[in-house]
Amino acid sequence: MTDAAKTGHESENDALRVLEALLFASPQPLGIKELALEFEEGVDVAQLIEQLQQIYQPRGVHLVETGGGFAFRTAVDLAPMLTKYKKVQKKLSKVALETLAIIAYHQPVTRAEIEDVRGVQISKGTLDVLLETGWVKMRGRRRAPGRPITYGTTELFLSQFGMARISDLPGLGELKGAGLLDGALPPGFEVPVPSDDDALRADEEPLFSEEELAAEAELGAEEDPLRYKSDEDEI
Amino acid sequence: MTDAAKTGHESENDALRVLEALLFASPQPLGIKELALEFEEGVDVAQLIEQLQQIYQPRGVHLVETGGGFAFRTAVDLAPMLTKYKKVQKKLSKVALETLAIIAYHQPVTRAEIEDVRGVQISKGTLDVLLETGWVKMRGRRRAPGRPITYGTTELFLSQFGMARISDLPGLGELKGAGLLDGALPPGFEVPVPSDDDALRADEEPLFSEEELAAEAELGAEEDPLRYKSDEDEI
Amino acid sequence: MTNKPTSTASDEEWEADMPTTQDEEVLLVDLDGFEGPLDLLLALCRAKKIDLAKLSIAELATQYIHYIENLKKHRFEIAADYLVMAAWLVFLKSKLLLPKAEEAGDEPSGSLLAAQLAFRLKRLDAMRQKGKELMALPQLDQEFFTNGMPQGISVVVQPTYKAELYELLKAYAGQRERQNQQYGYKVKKREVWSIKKARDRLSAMLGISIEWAPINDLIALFLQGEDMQKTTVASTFGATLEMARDGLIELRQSGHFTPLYVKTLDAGNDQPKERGQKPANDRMEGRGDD
Repeated sequence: MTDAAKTGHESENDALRVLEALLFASPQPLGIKELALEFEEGVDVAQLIEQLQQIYQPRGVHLVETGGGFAFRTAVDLAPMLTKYKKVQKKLSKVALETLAIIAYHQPVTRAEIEDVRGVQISKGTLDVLLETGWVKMRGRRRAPGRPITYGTTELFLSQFGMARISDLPGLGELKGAGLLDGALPPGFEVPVPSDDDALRADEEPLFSEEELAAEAELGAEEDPLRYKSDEDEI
Repeated sequence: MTDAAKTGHESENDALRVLEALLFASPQPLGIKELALEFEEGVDVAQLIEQLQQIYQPRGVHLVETGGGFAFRTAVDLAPMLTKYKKVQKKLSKVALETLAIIAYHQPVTRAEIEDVRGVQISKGTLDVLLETGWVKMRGRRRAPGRPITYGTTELFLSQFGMARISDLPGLGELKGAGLLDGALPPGFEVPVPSDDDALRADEEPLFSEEELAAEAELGAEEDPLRYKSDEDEI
Repeated sequence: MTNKPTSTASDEEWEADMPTTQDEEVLLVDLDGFEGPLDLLLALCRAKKIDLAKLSIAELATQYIHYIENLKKHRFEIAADYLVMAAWLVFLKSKLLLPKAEEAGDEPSGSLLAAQLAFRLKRLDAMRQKGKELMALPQLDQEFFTNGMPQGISVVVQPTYKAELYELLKAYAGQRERQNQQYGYKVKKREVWSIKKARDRLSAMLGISIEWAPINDLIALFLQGEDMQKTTVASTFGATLEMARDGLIELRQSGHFTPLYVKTLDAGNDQPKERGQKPANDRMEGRGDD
């Protein structure tokens, strides 16, 4: 440790306490950027998080990276002792599960592409069920004839399955190596990697075009949630 | 420490981890009796809780007894750090704007006097909003029956509207020149020359008499809405 | 079954494994549950323990065709896409048997088609596997838990207000004008000079004795504004008539529309106010006498 670090010991401990309290109090995972807003400039939040993770590592509660940020979670090995907190979970059908996996590993992916993987059509209900779980969202549209909607996973998906990011999907590297994530054939050319990055890809466009948004705005501002928000600001 | 305690060290740590996770995940505070159900007989839950409290004592999260049980809570001293201030830009309503203008030109002015100029009553909410903007303040009280509060503008008002001093507010001629006032005004129509001098005028007295201040100090400052408002200004 | 693909070993396995009636029934019962031909192909692989990693499409095609033919034998209704797949597999098998040279130039080779099918089977199988693996992961609110009582980070909304000086001035001018119009209406009523008022004013002036002075000069002071002028002149004229009748003044006019001259008759020592009031009373009485 440098001298500077030593003299900064107390304030560092204060910062750790604040970080701990913030993460503890927040109902959602907090990202580093979000957290950094709470500290003075120059405070290395990432480093503080690492410290906190180490402090909690042997404890019954862990600080994990999940779903777009960091959050405290009970240690997985204690699951048998915590069964009374289990929430009833709606079981996904075989089809829904398969579709979820396809979306997770192939995102951004259109319905036609999902159907290509499955070799059959999927019913609208299947996607609805997945959208309802909050694990899947409509991302945008593919720049292709018909402008089909592209689907991807959400931050809720990550936090549900305890993943920090989509690259934590089990066996992802293996699938990639086997060329199984490539939609085009023959295998072994370019291997795309699934991405739930909110930024649309080159072959994607926003869900609604500007004209569509304008048309909606004309339909009545009250019915448009986005428009409503900006109105609110002016009150 | 006894030998038994030493050999039981590992299991004690396990018990602590379980206790920690149970308390963390619980949707309500857990009492000792309730907690004891989760452990084998003979486990001294009260003692475990005490240990856990000590572990957390220097941290940003504390284990506190609350609502008939124990629960983790953020450290009280960190409360200010856990409050986020979100700035929302709002536009003043027409009524508020008009009232503000009257206060600016006619200050120090009482509510009844504002209503007299406007020809309509104003709601308390309007004055509250203006006080919230920080552009208007309570100056004192009029030496008149009922001792009504007099309102005036603040320095923030000047900087908001880009004036060096309140006398920069345009007078009758300038308002006419800008086309804001009709030329056909009755004789005797005047626009007052405003003054926001902090010194109370001859017909004003302080907001609180000395007896009132003394009485309030006894009651406790937190319950006083006027006092609260001035606190807000300081945030 | 005469066209034997390359992997004879597995084929023998298949022959040896040739579905007993029992196996057949299991698959038959399951047909409704299959999600299309790919699903059926995968199920066949699994049932026949065919390794997807070393998949021989020719071998699988044989089994699929055999299976579908078996179904047809039992006169089951078979969905069209299963039949399409069967037909395609027959085509694929024949392509695979053709020597490379004989393949038409533009068409994809049999081996490429086979690789495509193998890829799709492997991919579907992998996705199924991953779906299961996903669900096997520890999950939130199942195996790990979040803070049961998150205190939340309280958000204090701090409104910042916006207003422009111009808006402020416009608001001020606007309401002053509005309010003034209201007053203006009331004031107009008051702006009428009553005859009594005119008479009071006149009496006050006549406190000093006047020798034939033009009335217009006397009231010039009060002639402000056009509106006032009319009412003042009218009421003053009325008042002079009254006062003349009461014998307080004398009036003289040389012709139509020429100035009206006034002369005091009784320049007494009474205070103007009293004079003003007293004659008024007299007037009332006088009227009563009329």
